[in-house]
This record gives sequence, C-alpha cells and structure tokens, in this order.
Amino acid sequence: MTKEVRLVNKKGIRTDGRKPDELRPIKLEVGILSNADGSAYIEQGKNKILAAVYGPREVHPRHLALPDKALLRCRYHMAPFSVQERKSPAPSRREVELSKVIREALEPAIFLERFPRTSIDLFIEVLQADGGTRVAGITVASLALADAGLPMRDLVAACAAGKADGYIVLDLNDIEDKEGTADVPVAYMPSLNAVGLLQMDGQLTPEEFEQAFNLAIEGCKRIYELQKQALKAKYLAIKEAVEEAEEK
Amino acid sequence: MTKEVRLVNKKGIRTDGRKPDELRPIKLEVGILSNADGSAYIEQGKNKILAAVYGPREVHPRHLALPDKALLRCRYHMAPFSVQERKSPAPSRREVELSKVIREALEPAIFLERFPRTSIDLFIEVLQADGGTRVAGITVASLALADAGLPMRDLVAACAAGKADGYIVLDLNDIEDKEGTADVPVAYMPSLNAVGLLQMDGQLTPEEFEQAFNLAIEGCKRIYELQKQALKAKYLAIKEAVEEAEEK
Amino acid sequence: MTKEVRLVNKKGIRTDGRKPDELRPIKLEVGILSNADGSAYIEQGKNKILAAVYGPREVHPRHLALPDKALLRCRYHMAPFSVQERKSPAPSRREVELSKVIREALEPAIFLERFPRTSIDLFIEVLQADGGTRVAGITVASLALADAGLPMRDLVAACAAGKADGYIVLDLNDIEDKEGTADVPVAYMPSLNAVGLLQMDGQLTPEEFEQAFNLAIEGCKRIYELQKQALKAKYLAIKEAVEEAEEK
Amino acid sequence: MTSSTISRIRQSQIAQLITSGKRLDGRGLMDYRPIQIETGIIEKAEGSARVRLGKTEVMVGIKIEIGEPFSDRPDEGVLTTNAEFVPLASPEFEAGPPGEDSVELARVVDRGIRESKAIDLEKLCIIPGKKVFIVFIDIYVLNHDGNLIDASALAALAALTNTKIFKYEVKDGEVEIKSGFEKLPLVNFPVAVTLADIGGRLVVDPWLDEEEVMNARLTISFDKDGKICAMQKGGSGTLSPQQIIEAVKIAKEKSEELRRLVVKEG
Amino acid sequence: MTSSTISRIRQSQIAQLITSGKRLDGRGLMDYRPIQIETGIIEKAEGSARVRLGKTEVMVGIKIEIGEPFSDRPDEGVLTTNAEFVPLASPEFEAGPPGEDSVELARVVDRGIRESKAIDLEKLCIIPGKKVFIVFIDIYVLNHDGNLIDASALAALAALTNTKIFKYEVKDGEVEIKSGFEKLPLVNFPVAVTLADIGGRLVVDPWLDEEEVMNARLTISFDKDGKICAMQKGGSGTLSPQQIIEAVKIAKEKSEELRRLVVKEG
Amino acid sequence: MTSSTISRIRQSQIAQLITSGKRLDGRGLMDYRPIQIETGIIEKAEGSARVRLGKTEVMVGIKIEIGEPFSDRPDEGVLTTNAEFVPLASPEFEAGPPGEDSVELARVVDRGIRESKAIDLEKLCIIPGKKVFIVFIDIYVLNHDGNLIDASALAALAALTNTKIFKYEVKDGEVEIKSGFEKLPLVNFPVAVTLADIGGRLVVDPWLDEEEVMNARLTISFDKDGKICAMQKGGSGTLSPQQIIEAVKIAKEKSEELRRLVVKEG
Repeated sequence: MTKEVRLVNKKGIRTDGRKPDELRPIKLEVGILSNADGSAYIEQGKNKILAAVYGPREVHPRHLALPDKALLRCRYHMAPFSVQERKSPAPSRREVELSKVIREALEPAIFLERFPRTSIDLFIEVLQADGGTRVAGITVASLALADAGLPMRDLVAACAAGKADGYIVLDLNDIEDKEGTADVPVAYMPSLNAVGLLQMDGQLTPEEFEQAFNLAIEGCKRIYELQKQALKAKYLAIKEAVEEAEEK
Repeated sequence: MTKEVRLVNKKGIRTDGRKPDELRPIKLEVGILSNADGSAYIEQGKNKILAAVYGPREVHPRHLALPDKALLRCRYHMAPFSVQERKSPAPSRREVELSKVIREALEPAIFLERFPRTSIDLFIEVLQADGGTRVAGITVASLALADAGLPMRDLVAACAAGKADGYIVLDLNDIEDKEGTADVPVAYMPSLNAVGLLQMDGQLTPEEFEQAFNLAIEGCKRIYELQKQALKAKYLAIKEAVEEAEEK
Repeated sequence: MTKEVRLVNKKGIRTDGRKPDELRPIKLEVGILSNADGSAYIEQGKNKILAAVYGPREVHPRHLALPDKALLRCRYHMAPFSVQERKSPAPSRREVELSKVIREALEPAIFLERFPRTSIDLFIEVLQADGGTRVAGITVASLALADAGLPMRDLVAACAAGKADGYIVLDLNDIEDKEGTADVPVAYMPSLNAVGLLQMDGQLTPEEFEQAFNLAIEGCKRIYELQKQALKAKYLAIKEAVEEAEEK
Repeated sequence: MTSSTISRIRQSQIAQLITSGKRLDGRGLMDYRPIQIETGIIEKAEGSARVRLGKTEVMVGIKIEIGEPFSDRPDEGVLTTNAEFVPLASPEFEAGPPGEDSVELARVVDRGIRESKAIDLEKLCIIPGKKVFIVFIDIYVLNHDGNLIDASALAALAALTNTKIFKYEVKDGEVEIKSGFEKLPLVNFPVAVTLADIGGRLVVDPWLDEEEVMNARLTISFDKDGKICAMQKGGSGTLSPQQIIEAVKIAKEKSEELRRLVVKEG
Repeated sequence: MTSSTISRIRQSQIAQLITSGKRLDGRGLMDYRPIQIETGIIEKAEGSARVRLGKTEVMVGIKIEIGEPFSDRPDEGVLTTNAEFVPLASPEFEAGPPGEDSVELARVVDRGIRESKAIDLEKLCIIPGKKVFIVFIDIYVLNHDGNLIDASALAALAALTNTKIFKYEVKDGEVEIKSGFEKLPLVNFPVAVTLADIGGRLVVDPWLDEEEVMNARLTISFDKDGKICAMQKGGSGTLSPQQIIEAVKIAKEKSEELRRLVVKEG
Repeated sequence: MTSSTISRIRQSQIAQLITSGKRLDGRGLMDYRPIQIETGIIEKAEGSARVRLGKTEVMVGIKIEIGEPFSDRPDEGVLTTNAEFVPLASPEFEAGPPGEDSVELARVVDRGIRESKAIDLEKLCIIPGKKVFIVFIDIYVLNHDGNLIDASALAALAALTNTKIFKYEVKDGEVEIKSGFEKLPLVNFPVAVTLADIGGRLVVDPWLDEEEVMNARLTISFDKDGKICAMQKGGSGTLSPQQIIEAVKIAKEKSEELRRLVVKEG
C-alpha cells in the first residue's frame, strides 16, 4: 500500500471494468482428468485452478484411519509458475493454513460417516493465481467431490467480498486483494444456510463487515447456480454419449 | 577469547560478586504444569528452565518399544528468545548432543525395567540461557521425573566447575563459560556415588581437572539438598491442601 | 567448454598418455570390509570407489517387502572430499538419478526371485571421483554382489566411451568428461549380450553413437575379464588360507 | 487434537449444560477464564510476556535483529511470527516442524498485528532497501488447555508493549550499535476474541474440553478503534450468518475488556 | 509405479498382441497417441505450454528471474529444470519432495535442452560474474497415462518457443527493468522419443499399461540437425545392442515428426 | 547400536573374562588393537588419512574453501567437523541425516581439535571480517567395529598433519589463487583415548562387542603438553569418581603412545 493505486474510479467502475457487486467471468468444467475419481476446473478472472479427488480409498499410513468416518485430506498447492515471482514447490506456511481452512469448509458438506476407515484425498492445484484462489479453490473442489460421486449435504460455493477505495466490492481480483482495504473470503452452503469458511484481513468497522459479508453470501449464491449448471452440463453430456452409444 | 576479560578480581571475587566456590542463587519449583505427568522449573542465575515428563505411556511409533524396559527419550531444546541472537527453533547439533548426554545421565537413576514396552518422554525447555543450561536442565529434569511419581534410585544433581583467570571456580555463568579456560559439567547421584554425565572442554592439567571435578561434585551435593527441599515443599503443600479439604 | 582444452594431441595421444581405445589402469579388490555381507573396491584412474552389500535381510520398513522377489535398493553416494569443491553429504539430484539407473543396471543380473520378502541393500561410496564414477561403481558393485554369494545370471561390467577432439575414445577421464563432446556410459552382461545401463549426453551423429557404443561394449568385455580375475584371486586366497589352516 | 481424549459422557454433559446456559467449570457463557499477564520476564529478549488463561499458559518472546527488507517494501521493517507447540505443553504435541495447527495460530496472531498496523514498520527502516529491523515474535505454548489464539494474541501484544530496540547510528553505510534503548513504535493494540458454537449456542474462551465438543469456532480481532482487523473460522462444522453477526457484537465488547488488561489507555 | 495396478491377464494380453504387431489401444507399434499442444496458457509465466499425449497431460511453465551465475560459468545464464508429480495426476503419486522418478524425468528433459545448446545461455548474461537470467523450467504432470518423458520434453520445447524475457538496462551496476519483452534466444529444438521393449519387440510412446509390462525403455533425444543429444535407458530389464541401434533409427525419424508439431521450420 | 546383536552368552563371557583381567580377543586390558595409518590417499582433498584400528576403519578428508568468518570472530578461520555413518560400514547404520551418535562423534573430535587450539585459526584469516579459510573435516566411517571416537580423532589428526593450503594473493579486495601450496598451520596434536567400564573394570579401546556389554565409556583428549582438552562420558551407566581419576592417568599415558604414531616429535 506504499503507492497510491486507484481501484474504483469516479463512476464506480473497477480496474477490470466491473461494477462493485459484479462477479468476474467464471468458467467451470467437470470431469476433466482421467485418473482421478472426480475432477473439475475453474477459471475465474485469470485464476486457473484444477481440483481432483481420489477416494474413498485405503488410508496410508494405516494408523490415520478413523473408525467412524472417512478421513478427508486436502492439499491446496500453487504451481511454481502460477505467480509473478516463481514459487518454490515446497509448501509454504500460507499453503499449509489454506489447506486446513479449505478442508474445514468442505468437511461439513460430505457424508463422511458413510465411509469409515477410508480416506478421501482432495488436491487443489492453482495453475495461475489472480486473487481469491482459496474461494475459487473451494468452488471447484466442491464440484470435484460431486464428480467423484460422493454423497453431499449440499454444494459448497465460495466467494470473497471486501473493501476498496471506500467501496464494498464483490470477488476481489489480484490488485484489489493486494491494494484494497479488506478481504472477506466466505464459503457457504445455500440450502443449509451454513458458513464453512470465514476469514478476514484488513480493516472494517462492524457495519462494513456486515455489508461485505452479506455481499459475499450473495456472490456465493450466484456461484452456486453456476456450479449446478456445470454439473448438469456434465451429466447431460454423459447422457448424450450413453444414448449415442446405445443407438449404435 | 579475543578480548581480555577479567573474570576474577584481585580479591578473588567473580563478575557477579561470588567467591570461587559459590553457587549462583537457585530457585526450584515442582509440579507447575497441569498437562504433564511431572514438571519442574529452575532458576539458576539468569537461567530459566522448564522440564516436563510424560509417561510411562504407549510408545509411538510402536516398533521402538523395548521388551524389557521403558524407553527413555529426552529432548533438550532452547527457545528462540532464550539467547542473545535469536535461535532457529530447529534442533541444532549442540541440542542433539546435549539431549543424548542428558538422557544418559538420567537413565541410570530410573527403574526403567518396571515399565517394559512403554516410553517416558522428558522435555527440557530453556526459556533463558545463562551458562550451565545442561547441568541446570538435569537438575530440574530429575525433579520432574520424581514429580511424575517414577521410582528412582536417587535424584540426579548436576553442576559444573571450571577454570577462570587461574582460579578453579564453581557453577560458571555465561561469561565465565565463554571466556574462561575450561568447563567441566558433572551429573552425580550422591547416595550412589555415581557420575552419569561428565564432559570437559578447555585446557586443564590432570591436577587442575581433579580439583575442578571435586569442586563440581561438591556443588552437586549442595544442589541435591535444594532438590530434596523443593520436593518436600511440594508435598507439604499437597498435604496441607488435602488436610484443608478434609477439614471442610 | 568455454576455454579451448586440447584433449587428444596430433599423435592421437590423450592427456593421460592413453591411446583412444585404451582403458585406464584398473585395480580391483574383493571382500575388504568385515561388516558387509559382500564388498569390493575399485581404482580406475584416480577413481576410488567402495561397494558393499547387505542382504538378503529383513526389509525395513516392512511394507516395502515384495511378495515374489527380493527388493534391491541402491545408494550411489559421493564423499564430501571426493571432488574438487566440497560436496554436501545430503544426496544431490544427480546422486538420486544415478542410484536409480545403477539399480536398474544390476537388477537383471541377480536372481531376486529366490529371496522373496527380503531386501538386498547395495551401497556405493565414491571416495575420489575422476570421471566415469557411475560405470566404475557398477563394475565394483557387481563384484560386491558376487562376494555376498548372491546367485547371478552374469557379472555386470560397465564402461563409458565418448568423443573428444573429434576422436571416439574409451573410458573418459575427468577432463574428457567435462570438456569432451559426448559421453556414453554403458553397462553390459557379456554372456547374455544384454545392456542394462545406457545413457548419453553431448552431441553425436547416429554413426558416431554406434562407434562409441561399440567401443564401450568392447571396454566392458575387457573389464569383465578383470572382474573374473579379481574374483578368482579372492577365492584362491581363501582356498590357500583354508588349506594353510588345515595343514596346521 | 482430533482424538477424543475426553469421554463421550463428559462431552454430552458439557454440551447439555451449555444449552441451559451453564458451563462445566462454572463460568457464564460470556466469561473468560481468569487471566494473568506478566511482562519482561526474559531479560535477554527485547520483549517478553507470559499469559495464563485458566490453565492455558503461553509465553511470547520478541527478538530484534538487523536484516534485509523485502524487495517490494524497501523502506519497512519486517515482522515475522512463529508458534511452537513444544511437546511439554500437551500429550498431543510432538517435536518436529510446525504442524497445521501451529502454523494457523502463528498466522492468525500475525494477521491481527499486521492488519491493524500495530507496529509502525516504516520507523524500523535503517537504510532503505538495505537494512531494516526484523521483529521476531515467537509464540511458545507451555501448557495447552484451550483457546491458544486469544492467549497468544494477548501475550504477543503484552510482549510488544514491553519491547525495546537498541539505539544505533549509521556511519558510511554501516550500522553501529550504541548503548541505550528506545521503545518499539507500537501504535495500535489488536486483541483477539474467540467464540465457539457448542450445541447451537455461542460461548467465549472455550477451554480444551469444550474445543473437543464444539461445532466450530470464530476468532475476531479488533483494533483499538473498534475496527475488525482479522477473522478466522476454525473447526469442521459451520456457523449460520446470524451467529456470525452476533459473534461480532460480542467480540467487540470482550476485546475492549481484554485490551484494558494490557494497555492502560485502551 | 512398481505396484501392478493392472491384472496379470491384461498384462499378458498386451504383450501377446504386441508380438503379433498390434496394440491394445489399436495403434501400430510405431504410432504415437494423438498429440495436442497449446501454448501461452499461463499469462503470468514468461512461457507456458500444455501437451496432451493421449490421456497423459503435462504442463510446463517457464519463469525467468535475475540471479547469480555459477562461478565456473560467469558469463552464462542458468538453466534449471524441475518436475513435480502432483498427486492429482495419479493414484500412485504422493505429495512431498521429488522422488527418483520425477528427478529422473527432470534431468532427462534438462539434458536434452542443455546438451543440444537449445538456449543461447551467453545471451542471458547481464553483468558477467554478477547477474544473469535464470530460466526455471517447471514440469507439472497433470494426468499420468504413460510416457511422461516425451510429453514433458515436448511441452518444455513448446513453452520455450513461447518464452519472452523482459527488457532491461544496466545503469551503474544496477539492473533496471524496462517495459517490453524480447524472445528467449532459442537456437535448437531438441525432441525426445521413447521406445519400449515389450516381449522383445520395440514400440514407441508406451502408455501406462504398457509401461507396467515393458522390459525396458530407451529414450533418445535428437536436436534439429539430427544429432543425438541425450539418451536414457530405464526399467529393470535389458536391451540387446541390436535393439539399441534399431531404436536410434526409429527415434530419429519419429523425432522429426514430433518437432514439426512445435517448430514450423523444424 | 542399542539392539543386542551379540548373544547374551557371549556378553557374559566378555564381561567375565575382563573381571579376570583378560579379553576375548586376547588383548590385555590396557592394549589398543593394531593400528594402521595411511595419509594422502585422496589426492583431490587438501588432506586425508585412513586409520584402521583392528577392524574399525575410518577415513578423514579435509577440504579447504574460502568463506566468511563468524561475526564474533572476524579475524579467524572457521573449523567445521562432520561425521557420516555411511551405511556400508555397519548393518546398524542407515542413510539419512546424521543421528545423535554421529553428531556426538563429530562434536567430540571437533572439541579436541578446537580446545587444544590445534589449528592456528588466526593464520587462516585472509581479509578480516570478509574472507577466511574454512576447514572442513569430514569423518567417514567405513567399517564400524567399535571405538569410533579414538579412530576418528587419530584419522583427523593424521589428515591435518598432511593438509596443504593453496597460496593466494589479495588484490583490490579480491582473492587470487596462486600456484603452489603451504602447510596448514597445525600447532597442537590432540589425541583421544577412550576407556570402557565393563563389570567394574576399565579397559582401553573397546571393540564393538565390548561396547554392547559396557556400562559406560569415558573419552579423554590430551594435547601435546599433557593437558586435557576434551572429555566425554557416554553410555547409559555411571562411573565412580575414583574410576574417573584413574581413567585420566591411564589415558594420559596412552595418548602419548598414540600421538607418536602420527607425530614424530610428539
């Protein structure tokens, strides 16, 4: 925040042309890796993120197995070339923390108790980072879990809101994340009205926080619709493929 | 030893006002951490050291368990803020060596054969270091082992002696340790007349060594008395607490 | 290759006096370490390399054991003082790769299927490196395996050829390795006509490669004879020792 | 911390009591355990404090060294926060590199200090782009009985209020240490308040047994002006939006109580 | 990769088919799987490419940074190649430091580029002995279905053709970044071709199931002038000298096909 | 080393013999095993030696490099000692980072050299505060049959007597290597003597089987003037004060014998 950067202009338009409450363009694809049990891909702004799920499968090492439910493990990881300055492939403290909070956001969505003594391993790979990778990572991971056929209480949609140049804005991009006043990432299950991830950094009055939080929830709801579309598109494609095959 | 530092003045008085054969002030407390099975705290000069014992308990990983006795493990560790220049929390080679020799000093004091297939885990945390942390660490660890209710052949008392400015001196402080001629740390079980730790660095003739060694043994004996007092004080306090409770 | 270094002179003689198709002097010794189940030592030029074999023995950790054959493990390692600039003792990526290709060169020579659920651990220590340590390492490791009494399909002989100053040369030394045009290390089992290691770096036309490869095979055959002599010498020595013992 | 070290019976007892507005240790739902703060206990550290929160005990030591600034912040000092779960503090802690819980603890405490701009980092610049002060905040957990975040944040703040920096002079591009000390330029006072949802009700300052029962926790850090500077939801359960808004209100009030324990003119 | 994830029956089926000149997936013995190459997909990287070889999918990102040269090569840039087997690519991959397979992959790809002198490293020198460009080639395996070496070498070459370096000026011994970019000085185009011996017969581009059955593999890298610049035998079996000579001939021809996919005037 | 690799019967046999003044391998209680010392065997190292002590075999290589001094000793060279228990030396050794036994070995050998001021470190200063020689002593255990400390200390001393440093010139603050070598400034000759208490009796130079039976060991290093410069008790038993005083007397005498094997004018 050493240099003055103008994030929202006089007309209320952000650096990438969006209005304060507007999401970035989002592209979702489901089932794109052949080895994983479930997989999905998201582009949100310039974020490009892959998620893959293996499991339920045998736990290694075995002593980690839980008697009454599946062990959910999560690795959020950034490719060395995903950011401006090359990132060492070894996990950073930031990646360790995000792996934990992402796992805690997704865990309540899965019926883990149906798969005791197994592990469900979730891998999120950020191929390009553009602000908001943790929430985009949850959005895409949720689709990968669904693609793996895991029974879920709800899809988890995630989105950040925050404050930049005095405006409460939705879905912060890279520069808004770095130069803005505050960032509030949220993960939400709309049909359960339940928040699984909530973090904040920056400075907000309680009133501003409430505004930003409500806007983030609104963003989650919009993303939730996109998630459902993406799953439908995948299953329509499968259905068509099966029908075509049957016709032959 | 690049600069000339005067460690003992013409009147035979050391930098901290002690005579050559005088111990630093020592404060001992037993049973001060609620989670550990046994714990103790020592202040010796500006040394501030905590010791805690967990066990006898199940060994992890299991293949380390011994069929005929308890496995004693020991970790001597310095807090990053315990020394002038911040110490990395990763164990240094010095800490690895000291953990070994401290374990070997304490092992002969415990009836390990009474707890086969278990582990006894001893943790020594140096919160502030002021010369002689390994011996103060043994002194306090011995109390923590006793506080854990482990059956012991004897308490282990430990003390260093050495040479500074031509004098054989007891219980070297930080500057005497660094700028003195020699340091002889000793751990001793008085009622068994047995030495469990002995190291030396510096330069001493065999005659000087004998003097310093005997002085260190003498120091151990004095510390042994303080250890016994500290244990008594603890158990008196418990007794009083119990009696008070009964009176109510 | 920044400086011009003359590797072969006008008379076709190399920096160490050899002709292009000449091996360096080779000294082989078998059975020189008392703890190992098998061991051997090679000097080839200034290379000085020890190999030792432990096994077949119980596998640690146990889950690595194979149900149908022995697990061959191999560690190629350089002593810190073996090269011009001190090498850190931690394994480098080069050492990791060489450990793998050396293992893959030796694996087909051993009847591993006779020792299911065991491990055979092979350690190669380069005490001094002078070009061609991987092939000399295979040559000496093969003797150590034989010395351990392991049943083998054939001895593995290894040798490099390459190109320097336009000549196809055999058994490159350190400077030829670094300043030459190409290096082709080969491991070969003569009686099976089978190549177990083949690598190449540098630049060679397919015709040059064929020449170099054939020369390397020729080198392997000569080294194979030396290996057999070394084993015979060892067993003659044992025989004599036994006979002497019997005479007494 | 995932292993249930307390019995199922005790767990349901804790939860049931809370639904009727009580806690097993006798506290009210909105009460902190007794808090004891000592500062300046490690003379060799530039700053230090020990906080006892019930049986939870945390020490923080501050070390100041001279080092290089980050290339994108050439005229600012560097703040680095580390947490060690030393194994004497709990049967669950193991020696070794920091696990995810201690990384999270360090980062949440760090975030509160950093985002509230508690330390005036520009005043820690010695030679722009070359030499700055590095402030090491080392959190040392000595006994773990729950709510490490609040105890650590409080100990960090207390240690920072107590931190001194050696005086220096720059001569020909070299830094010369002089005798004497100055106070660390501490300009804000962030405090963390953690609430747990147990059986649908919020409680502040969960102790260890409550942490094993809780559904989720939410930590909210407030700065001296009543602004939120950091938040962190933890635990494998969820919170409702209503609970979150309520938690903010409670935490604001509690943060002022806590801050008064460390800073006189809070 | 040592565990047999496919059944014995399938294994012998694969091998038998090959002895009769056929492959389970319908390819001829000398056919590559379909290849798709995309470049420039990671805008934040100086160069990038994704290669799909059948179901095998590899991404390569190139990052360029300023650093110090090696002391024995003071006027050359530095090339460093790394491969990550990220665990989403295969049930066999695990998180953690690179294992021997990924180290081998990185080193074989690196060798092809280095020995063919593909990058004019002298042009990457900024201030001799002090500052040079470091080229990081990061191979990222996204889906492993066999023959990672050829896919990675191809992706690395495609990413390098696509790599730009920021312009700079040296003023008083300091490097100033200027706006605009130049192309990486790429002067050769190495391509790797891998053959496997299955049941005594050579096939190109083995897929994962074939890799489990194969006796050994041989990778041969050719530069644009038809010279061999790297070779690597892999696998726990052996090859005959005759097979090796034959493999060189096949690989030369195949390398030209592959190179044409990336470089127009191959 | 804790696992009993020799049978109980053999153990009691060893101990019983010693109480009657004999040893299983025929030595007297105060006899070392046969010692063989070779120096200069690694031409690429600045110094080297191999010591055979019975079947125990240790190699030491000395490397000299130019580096930075410690900030609190700006005008002294740096000494650094490392020990590798390479797995070919014993079925008990494992590859990986140094364990506590090899750390102890390195540190005890280092202490003898350092405390006797064997190397005149001030002569290894090139440019005060900037550049000094770093002396790497690498202990490489090749066959472990007991008493590694004495064998390693002897090999280190022999290697140091044999060490040469390249000549150099300082021009404009830069170090230029010149042709030719000088001897390392070695001014003292520390030697370590290890005694073991077995069944209450002291023996020198315990071999591996005796180490498994021994109660405790005591290593005493003497410098050339008969001063003690390092001591280290090892093992999980204890020694009596009387034994320690006796051990010092024995070790002094033995140290002179050992020193004569390396240094002529010991």
